[in-house]
Amino acid sequence: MLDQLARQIEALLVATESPVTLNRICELTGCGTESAEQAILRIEAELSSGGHAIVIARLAGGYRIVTDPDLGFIVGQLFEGKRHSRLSRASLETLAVIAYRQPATRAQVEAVRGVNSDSAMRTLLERDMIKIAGRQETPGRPLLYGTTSRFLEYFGLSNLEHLPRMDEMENLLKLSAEDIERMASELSEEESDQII
Amino acid sequence: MLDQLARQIEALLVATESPVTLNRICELTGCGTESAEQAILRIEAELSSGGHAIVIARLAGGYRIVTDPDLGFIVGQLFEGKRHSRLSRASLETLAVIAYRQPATRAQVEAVRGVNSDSAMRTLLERDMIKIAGRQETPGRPLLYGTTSRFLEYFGLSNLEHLPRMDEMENLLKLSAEDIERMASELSEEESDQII
Amino acid sequence: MSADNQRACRIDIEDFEGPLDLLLFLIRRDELDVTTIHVAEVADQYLKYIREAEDLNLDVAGEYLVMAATLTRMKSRLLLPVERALMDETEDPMETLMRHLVLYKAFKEVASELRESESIWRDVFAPPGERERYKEEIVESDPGQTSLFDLLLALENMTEKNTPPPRHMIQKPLLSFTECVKVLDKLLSTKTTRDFGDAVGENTDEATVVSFFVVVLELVKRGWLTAEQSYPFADISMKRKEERWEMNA
Repeated sequence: MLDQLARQIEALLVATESPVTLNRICELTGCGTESAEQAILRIEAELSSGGHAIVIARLAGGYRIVTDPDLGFIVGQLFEGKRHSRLSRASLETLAVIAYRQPATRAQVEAVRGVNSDSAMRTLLERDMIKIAGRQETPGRPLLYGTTSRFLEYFGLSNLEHLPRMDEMENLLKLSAEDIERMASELSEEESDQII
Repeated sequence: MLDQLARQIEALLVATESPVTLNRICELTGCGTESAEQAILRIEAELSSGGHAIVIARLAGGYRIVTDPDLGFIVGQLFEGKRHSRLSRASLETLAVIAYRQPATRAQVEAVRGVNSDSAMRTLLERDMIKIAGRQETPGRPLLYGTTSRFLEYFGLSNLEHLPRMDEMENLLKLSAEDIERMASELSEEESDQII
Repeated sequence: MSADNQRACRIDIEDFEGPLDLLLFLIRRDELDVTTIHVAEVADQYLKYIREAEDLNLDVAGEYLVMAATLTRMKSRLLLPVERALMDETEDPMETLMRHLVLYKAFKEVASELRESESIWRDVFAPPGERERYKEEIVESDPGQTSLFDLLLALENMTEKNTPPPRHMIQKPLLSFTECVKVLDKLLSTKTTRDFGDAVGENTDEATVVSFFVVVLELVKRGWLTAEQSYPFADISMKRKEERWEMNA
């Protein structure tokens, strides 16, 4: 039987439109961080012992209640035709490079992938997976891209550190940093040649 | 402990965007009307014995799961606070016009948008996205508006030069990401000349 | 046709995400290790594949041809001892290519892990949120979550606005105030709450709905009845205020 604090938090996690951070939970319920965390565990225990169809997901730096993935085959029917298609392989690769390398320019993405990534990046912008995150202060001042919190939610990630194989990828990127920069700058030169 | 049918129905009622009718529940889960009704009762019993913060609401000929109205005082707070709200389409349009034409008068904004922009401008002022930037020395001396540093922060821009060029705006979305970048990089020198 | 040729023909250039992807495929197919492959061997395989794709009149993208040129150059350098000696001073292009392949392979693997997460999380559904119960006009988002792209979309929407709105003509005559009140009087005489849909009945044509809607609004304004809606687009439930109604109807 849930206590009042747990009830309040459960309500927040159901009613919210995007993951709620622990800080916000504390702010809204007036409790401390530790009490909130423990209440979340109590909610989880109660949901699971009751055999409920919902679970607490840790997403994009916060919490929200979602339906159990096991029931996707039933719930998915409600949204038939409205659901986005899966991301293409090109989009996934592009997204992976931006996610680990961010902020990244288009030339850097193309340097790593070895192919034009124009339409993949456009799809990712349209689907709110990446956003413009400024400009690189190099000749041509190319736009920089980073991932969004929608990206984290879409892949069930609680934050960027939870990307698969973060350490391995960071090391690899460090090792290849020079190569990427060189290839990227070659690419941008080629492009400006084409434009002229 | 909920059985499989009850779990399926619970998931449907949580995820749905509008009340689900009994017929639709039966259609989606493949069960009969009576079984569905009984399963709904079992969900209610389980939710209430667990002391959960959600209830099944019978609305407009259908069912959906919502937070217990008793917790409205907590849940309502989630949607308060203008600081956290997303800009409406009207506000975004108004902001876009001011960002590019600044300093701009309200009449100029309305000329571009073709509709009264009074309340959108008030919202933007309240939210510190625009500020009064002087008066135009024409009859009536109308107020001039410009964007704030809060505006830059909100859109993840480091300065106004990062906005793509106005005369390219209309075609922008029809173009490729590559084109957008190329054009955007030409921005900085000409931008300031265009402002009257 | 040799066995090698047949093997090459079965793979379609459309299946690859670029020359690096194709190279990785060829290396894996021949069970070679990325770090110890022989340039000549891989180059031969790659060039053979590209040639066959071209023979089949497949559209081979520029990137594939650039890689073919690079591999050919590497291979020819290997055959020339002088050039090789010169090359030792600068960086070995083969090594650079190998590093690139290792890097790309890692991203490819990560992308397929993301694919797995995608398929799990696509089956997860969040409740739609209860803003409409508490506040209707504002949609929540944190700073930074509205992108430049949203701003561009807003501008795009303005250009859409320049197209004239479609004109709707209501063909049927509207019902009179008295007619509507008569129907409502009968419907609400039971003193219980009734839905707007009940008043309109089967006549869901625009004229009838509009007539009743205007009359209901007018009666609410006059205080003859109360009307409630549990959420946007829900049916409107109406109840008459006995004193005012009896007095006026």
